[in-house]
Amino acid sequence: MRKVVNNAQEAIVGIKDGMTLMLGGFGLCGIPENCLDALVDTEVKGLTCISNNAGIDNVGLGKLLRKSQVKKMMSSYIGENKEFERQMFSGELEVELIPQGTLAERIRAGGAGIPAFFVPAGYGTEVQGDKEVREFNGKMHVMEMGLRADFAIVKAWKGDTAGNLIYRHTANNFNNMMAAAGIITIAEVEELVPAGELDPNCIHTPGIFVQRIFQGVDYKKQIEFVTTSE
Amino acid sequence: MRKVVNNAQEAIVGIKDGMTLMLGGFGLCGIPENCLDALVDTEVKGLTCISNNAGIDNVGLGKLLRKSQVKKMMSSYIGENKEFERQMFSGELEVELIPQGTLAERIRAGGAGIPAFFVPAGYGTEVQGDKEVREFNGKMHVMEMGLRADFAIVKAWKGDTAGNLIYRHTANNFNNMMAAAGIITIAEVEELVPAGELDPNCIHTPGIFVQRIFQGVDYKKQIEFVTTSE
Amino acid sequence: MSLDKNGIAKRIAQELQDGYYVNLGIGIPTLVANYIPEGMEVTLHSENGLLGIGPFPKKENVDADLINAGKQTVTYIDGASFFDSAESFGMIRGGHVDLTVLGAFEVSETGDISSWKVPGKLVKGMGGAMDLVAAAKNIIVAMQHTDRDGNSKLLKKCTLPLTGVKCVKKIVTDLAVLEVTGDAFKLLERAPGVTVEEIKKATEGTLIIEGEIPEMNI
Amino acid sequence: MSLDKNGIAKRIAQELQDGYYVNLGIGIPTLVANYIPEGMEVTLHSENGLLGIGPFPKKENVDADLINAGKQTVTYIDGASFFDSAESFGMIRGGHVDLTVLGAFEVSETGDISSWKVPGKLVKGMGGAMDLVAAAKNIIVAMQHTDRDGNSKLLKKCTLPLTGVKCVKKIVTDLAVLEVTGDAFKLLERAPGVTVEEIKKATEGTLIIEGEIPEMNI
Repeated sequence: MRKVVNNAQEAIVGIKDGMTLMLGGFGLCGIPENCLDALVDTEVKGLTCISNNAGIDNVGLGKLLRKSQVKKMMSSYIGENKEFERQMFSGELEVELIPQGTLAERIRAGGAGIPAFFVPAGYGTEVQGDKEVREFNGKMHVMEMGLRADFAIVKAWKGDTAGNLIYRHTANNFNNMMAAAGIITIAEVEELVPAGELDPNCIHTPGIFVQRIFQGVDYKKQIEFVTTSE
Repeated sequence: MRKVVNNAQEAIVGIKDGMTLMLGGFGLCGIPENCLDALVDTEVKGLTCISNNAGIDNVGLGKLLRKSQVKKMMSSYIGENKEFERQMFSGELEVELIPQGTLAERIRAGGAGIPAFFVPAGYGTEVQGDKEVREFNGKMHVMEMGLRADFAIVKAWKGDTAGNLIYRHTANNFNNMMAAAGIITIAEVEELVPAGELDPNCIHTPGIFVQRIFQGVDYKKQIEFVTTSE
Repeated sequence: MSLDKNGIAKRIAQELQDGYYVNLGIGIPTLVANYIPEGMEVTLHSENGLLGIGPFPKKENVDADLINAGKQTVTYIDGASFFDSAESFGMIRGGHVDLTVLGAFEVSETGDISSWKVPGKLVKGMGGAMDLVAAAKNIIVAMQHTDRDGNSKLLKKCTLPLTGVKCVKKIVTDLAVLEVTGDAFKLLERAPGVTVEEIKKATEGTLIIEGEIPEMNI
Repeated sequence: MSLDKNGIAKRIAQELQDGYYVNLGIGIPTLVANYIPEGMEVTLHSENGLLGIGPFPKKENVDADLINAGKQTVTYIDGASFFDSAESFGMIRGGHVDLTVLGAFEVSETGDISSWKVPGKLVKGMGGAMDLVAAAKNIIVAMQHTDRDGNSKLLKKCTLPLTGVKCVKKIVTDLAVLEVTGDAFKLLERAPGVTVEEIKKATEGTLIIEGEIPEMNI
């Protein structure tokens, strides 16, 4: 089996209208820039996107939103994204806001074959909704469900031809869990090496979770808030 | 705060009769040899030990069993341990057999603050017992509970003074999850280095989970089945 | 005289203990990092996947792969580690983070907190706030005692959508330090020069005042 | 002539596909690794935390930190990775492992399997077997068709404590290849020289025989 594809265009083949996608990244950190650009160049629409944020105006997922390719977002934080807010308030975009830790755990559970679990987050708030609640150890918890996606699209620092991935610094964030939760997982990496070159003790995402991999190009890695000292 | 202690004797201070311990390792691979020896040298008894296996006769946890310091074992596999079998059949030792993946996930859940979750393993078997069962996605699941321990005792390859741990090869196994599930976690490592020397992208167990750490001595690393080719 | 933001941060820093792992929210809480007592080892947790946040980088060291939960560029200290978001929230949910400091719009006398949504106005999402307040071992709220119009933010009952229920343990405002007892705010300290009367006036929820209330020592 | 252990392993190896991730249990299943077709990329999963098992090591390369789920010393191949037990079983439970091959004491015509316990005799624990059978996408059982006393191991109903229910999809024995349809064993292939009559006699559970049953091609 050849996991290696040539570029983002090849990697996203099979993504169809109405599908559910997971997209890695926190803010603009660790987002799959190449695949996002490639998706914007298609006419795919009606997507449900699971991503902690939605990029910013015209950057990252923001581009997909602007082109109205997204039907529903499942996120913890919209951030500085005016188009997102506009579509949400107008009702064009369906939005499910999920506490960040619950979102992370739901994705982790999905990938690990756990259909449901209990967390304290959201109890007594509008997040609870009509979810089942139950007391454990004297504390109320909400039952949350595992999440999977038709495609998970992640961004890593280094990858090998067996699909193993290593993330850099805080660019890991949601990528690692999402890689395991995609029915098909696409990984774009800054550096693709032959199997055997990465330290097997230092792999974040084992290759079993990755179906397609390619070395990305032209990473912009925009920063939302450049803060410096001295 | 100083996490670094001098040796196993200092590390196990506070372990008392009747406490629950988690002990890392799979078979004899990645077991905390120094702390096990130190525990055998104490008169602590009535312990509940959560460990995938129970060592073999007079090696690893087998020593604690032989000295009748263990009241209850929670394991997935007894392995080649005659004394364990004897105590179990005679009723001296209470044994809860737990499917390996469920055991691993219960420990992971305990450390991550998840009180309960659903898995398919054990449904329709004696493991199901009187646990709650429920159908998800057309498949029956059993509700399992998170596990914590008064002390978790793990063995790592490298560690630093901040408590960060790196495991080697298959000596990771249950150690990583157990480190997070101990109220107090003791780590013994083959090599202890100053904070800053380990690659922060390559840490398996972040230091937040480790309360006490020391560089172990005289590792025997026994092998149950030496199998070779050629 | 009421405290400014740095004063509030300075007072909260007195709650720190050697060896603590601390999560600081956006705004005033972030400033607490500037007042960690010399020689005290406090490790800062960033819920996007970093334990051991360092100071902001020098201009030439800015790294897009190294940000905090507020999406600001940061650095990391010796002994730091990086991990994914599930592990990061496992640290919070599992009670491994010793202290969480965060801002709020409102706190109720039962310890409920509203901090994420103003219906029709501000609906940016809760981020990690609900996870933090529901699961952190110890939560201190850092905020102004009243809003811009002078309305109390320490209420009998929150008016805005909740972030969590019965979770706030302590509040440090520009006027006072208060403990949340479960059904009331117990006044512990006054800001320098601020009177008990002023605090009474600025507090809508039940206020417990026992004996002489000392001034903060900052 | 009935197959020996290697014959069973060889026949199971025909079920492999390029790119498969496979978990091989202890005993006959382990032998399947010896018959992976040349040029086919099959990655072996060891539930104690290794993806990419290599052959047994040379004597001088034996490493106590590098064992398989049977606690035998092994090696690892290029592209291997190590991980903890929770992640390892996440791979199984999440359906990422394409095929699981394991032994059994008994299999029922509804796909139930008994493989871990003989009350009063063998109570060593289930290890990872319950997780594997409950969650694996595709399970093949490798075993003898009958026990030492000639009693069928393909039953209407298992007599020993169960490892899992309704999970076995295919069985390869020394006599035959059978599919578990949900309420019967469907005979697919005969071992070379073994007659349908012999298989009938050795099978206690409902056996479906449709048309000409071909001989295995091994």
